[in-house]
Amino acid sequence: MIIELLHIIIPILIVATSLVAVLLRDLMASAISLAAMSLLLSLEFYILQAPDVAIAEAGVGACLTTAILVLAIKATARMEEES
Amino acid sequence: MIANIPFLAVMAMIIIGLATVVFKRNLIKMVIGVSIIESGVNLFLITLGYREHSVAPIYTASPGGIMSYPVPQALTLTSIVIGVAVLALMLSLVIYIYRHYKTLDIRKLGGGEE
Amino acid sequence: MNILDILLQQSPALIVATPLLGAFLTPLIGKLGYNVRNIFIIIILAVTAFLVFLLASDVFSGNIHTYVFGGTTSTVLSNTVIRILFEVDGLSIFMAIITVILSLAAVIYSWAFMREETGQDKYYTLLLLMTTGMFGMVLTGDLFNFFVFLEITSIASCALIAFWTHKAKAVEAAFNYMVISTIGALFVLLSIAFLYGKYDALNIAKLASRITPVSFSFIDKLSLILLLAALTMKAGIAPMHMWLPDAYGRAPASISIILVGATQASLYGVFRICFTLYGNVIQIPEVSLGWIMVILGLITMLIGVFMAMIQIDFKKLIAYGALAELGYMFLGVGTGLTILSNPQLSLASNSFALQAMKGGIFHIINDALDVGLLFLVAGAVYYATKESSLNNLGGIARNMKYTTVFFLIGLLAVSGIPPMNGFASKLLIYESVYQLNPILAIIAILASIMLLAIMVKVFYSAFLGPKIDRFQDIREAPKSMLIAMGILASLIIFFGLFPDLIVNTLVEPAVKAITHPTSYILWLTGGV
Amino acid sequence: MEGRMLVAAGSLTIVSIFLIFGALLIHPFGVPNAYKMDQYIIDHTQNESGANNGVTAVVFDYRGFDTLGEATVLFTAVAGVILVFRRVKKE
Amino acid sequence: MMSKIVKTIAGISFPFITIYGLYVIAHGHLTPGGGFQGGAIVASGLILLLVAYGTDWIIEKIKESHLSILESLGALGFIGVAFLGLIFGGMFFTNFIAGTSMLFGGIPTSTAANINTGGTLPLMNFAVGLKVIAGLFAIVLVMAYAISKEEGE
Repeated sequence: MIIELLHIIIPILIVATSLVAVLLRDLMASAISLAAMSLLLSLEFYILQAPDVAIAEAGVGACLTTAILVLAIKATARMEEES
Repeated sequence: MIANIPFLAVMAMIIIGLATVVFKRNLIKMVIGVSIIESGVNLFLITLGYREHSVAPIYTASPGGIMSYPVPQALTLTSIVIGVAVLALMLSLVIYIYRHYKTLDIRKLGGGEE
Repeated sequence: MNILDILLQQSPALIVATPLLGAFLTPLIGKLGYNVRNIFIIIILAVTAFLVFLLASDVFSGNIHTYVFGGTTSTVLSNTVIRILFEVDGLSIFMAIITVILSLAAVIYSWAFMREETGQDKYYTLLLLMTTGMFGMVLTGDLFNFFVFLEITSIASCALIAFWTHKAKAVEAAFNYMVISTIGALFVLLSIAFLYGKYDALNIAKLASRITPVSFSFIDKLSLILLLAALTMKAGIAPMHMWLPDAYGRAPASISIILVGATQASLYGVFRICFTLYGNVIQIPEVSLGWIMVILGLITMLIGVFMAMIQIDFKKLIAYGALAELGYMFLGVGTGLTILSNPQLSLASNSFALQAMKGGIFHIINDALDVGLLFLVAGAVYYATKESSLNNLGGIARNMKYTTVFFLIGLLAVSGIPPMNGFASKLLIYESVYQLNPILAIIAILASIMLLAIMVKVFYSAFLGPKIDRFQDIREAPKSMLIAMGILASLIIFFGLFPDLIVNTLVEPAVKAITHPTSYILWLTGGV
Repeated sequence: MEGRMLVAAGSLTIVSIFLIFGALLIHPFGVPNAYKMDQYIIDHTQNESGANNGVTAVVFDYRGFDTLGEATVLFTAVAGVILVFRRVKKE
Repeated sequence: MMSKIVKTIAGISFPFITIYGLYVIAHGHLTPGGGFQGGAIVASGLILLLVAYGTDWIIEKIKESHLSILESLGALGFIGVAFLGLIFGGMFFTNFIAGTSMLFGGIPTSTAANINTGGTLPLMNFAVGLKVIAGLFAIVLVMAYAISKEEGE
């Protein structure tokens, strides 16, 4: 029962964090939000019985992707221009 | 049982990512959108291989019982690494575009010297 | 069993593995010096070419060559396919031959063209990787494997388009191409996931045998739309063609020519999916996309021709010409598909369907040669004059005699004037399209004539005309570039003089491969 | 510009509707169709590849060629990034 | 450049991260993990060092060209094992060690962990692990170095 509840809650959280990552104006904040999404995704992979993929997603998605994104934001502009 | 909510979440992620790529004008936001689509597709593959009340397909100290399917997991591993490769190259191009035009706004590109 | 038999048996794996090994070795060999590395790369590609022609000799005798990776046990069961396998038929080997010709020409051309540049080790590594990706795409029999090689090709080509990073436009074109191709590849992956979820297979032949009119449902339709949208996007067909002229025009000339091959590999994907993966259900109305292909082809052709008229950049003009040529291929194959998928027409006009297919497929190799030659000429002109705008060029024919002759050959070939190869394939397309609808054929002929006019204008303004002082003492392009152009030009003339020979040996098996999907699907009973 | 945005929004809506229908019409969550390929691998992994981890067996044995491709993608990306960030001689 | 606390903690935790990553690589055929996952973990540890100690300190220790060569070697090892499969097993990527008396040749039958199993899988895991460590770290290092140079100018 608890697992089924998790199968409902975590996907909704993932969608919510990805939406936050898209909507925030501050790019650094959206990079962090993307990292949070990756972490939740890795949790979801774990409860979907895919520990291999969970490790890979945690290592690659939450750490490396964020590092590269932060580097790129440091080298460019931090705030998104007003439209 | 729980009415395909994970599948719908996957599609929501893909749609959010696509909308970002189409409507957002910031280059790094576009890259983030691509990354979200990528995550959505990965989640879709894993969700396809999940069986109710299964255990991971690893025999070491496994309690027995049905196992979730290994092929989608292997495909997802491949896809994750491809995703980070694409992201790295895209962001290096973004950095170069910024050096040339001093802006990340896609509407302001296209001017400048040949 | 002699060595040739073993090589033939292993050739599908070796064709992909040899350039890959070369790519992995290039950073190490590069330490030994400029000439050593370039000779090494040419040797690698020559070995690959030998293997391709070895495999071709087997496939053209009527076999479908399959290769199972890691297959000692459980390679093929009666109801499922476990391992990855390569399945090489006429169309695959046809595309592989194009790839090998283009990459050899590009590498020979680069010898002099890239001499002054930095980062050459990485350049050659990526060039070999791109070739590997194209070989993998055309030879593989596994859908996910196709996706992986698609990604290799697109990542390598993006990095190479941005080779001249000091040019803002080049980086921008590379980024646009990257976004388009990544989203396209993700759509391909999504539809692979849908097909896997429904049919429990990743092998193209196995999937094709399970997609039947009985099982056809919304999921199949969705996958088909996603796959075709993604691959036509990557091939640069009409609604999503915007990236193509930029990418072709901004890349170094030796990369533009391989990009032509990469686009055609995507086009191969479109054909493989329409004719083989959905081969059993080709007559269901949702699948018979022939008319859509015809219309998209026409639009692509017209956009290419009209946009080429207003270009002032030499390479961008040729890029739009290449777009127009893509339209011809789509037109030819689309006509064939329209006729084949219509049960009423099928028997009566089957010969026209075959003729249209032949024209479309033959045009693939002709386009690769013609447009490739023109890109190389444009690169040579840029190399000699450091000038790419047509407004500033003029009177260079006196100093660059060979280049001028090569441009003339390419000009005649691309606009379909006899006795060049473009004429042979375009004639086949015109004749068969005329049977479908005369207006279409007239539009196609007019587009060709306009292309001729544009190219002749370029010839006059850039090559002939009064001598400009700036170009008083420019020199002819270096030998290696002339050799590369010479190879393509002689192939163009050869194909133009003996079109029947080429159609019978090269094109006929490819057409047979896509019009008889059952032989591809039923490899199980045909023996492995 | 407005017209282009309208076209983009329209096509995005169509794609969204298609994708959502796809998610609803595929098999129910957690109850996949009979998967012969995966069942075969689960049954035979230990004997054929000698590995206790089914995913690693698929990654390196059954679909090893994909993994070679994946390693190549990473190699390509590294080469690409180094190529992009190299020193360029300006003319 | 970070404060002394960050440097110290990064210095202490780096060996643990590396050992965990190497463990994940070595036990790829037994427990969750493998070359990619372990490689990503070790690369993360290296990035931690890069963040804590600054790019200039790292670039003195490791050059990007060295990483490039290491990556090539990893890739060559991987494709080399595949070629050995062709020579000894008849087909590209054949698992020619599984079921023989060579190292890693054992066949597991129970759910107990036995490191001496897996055939070519552990070898490929090592090769891919080397490749992924070098490759992922090279990407970040090159980007960080290029950016710091740009700021310095």
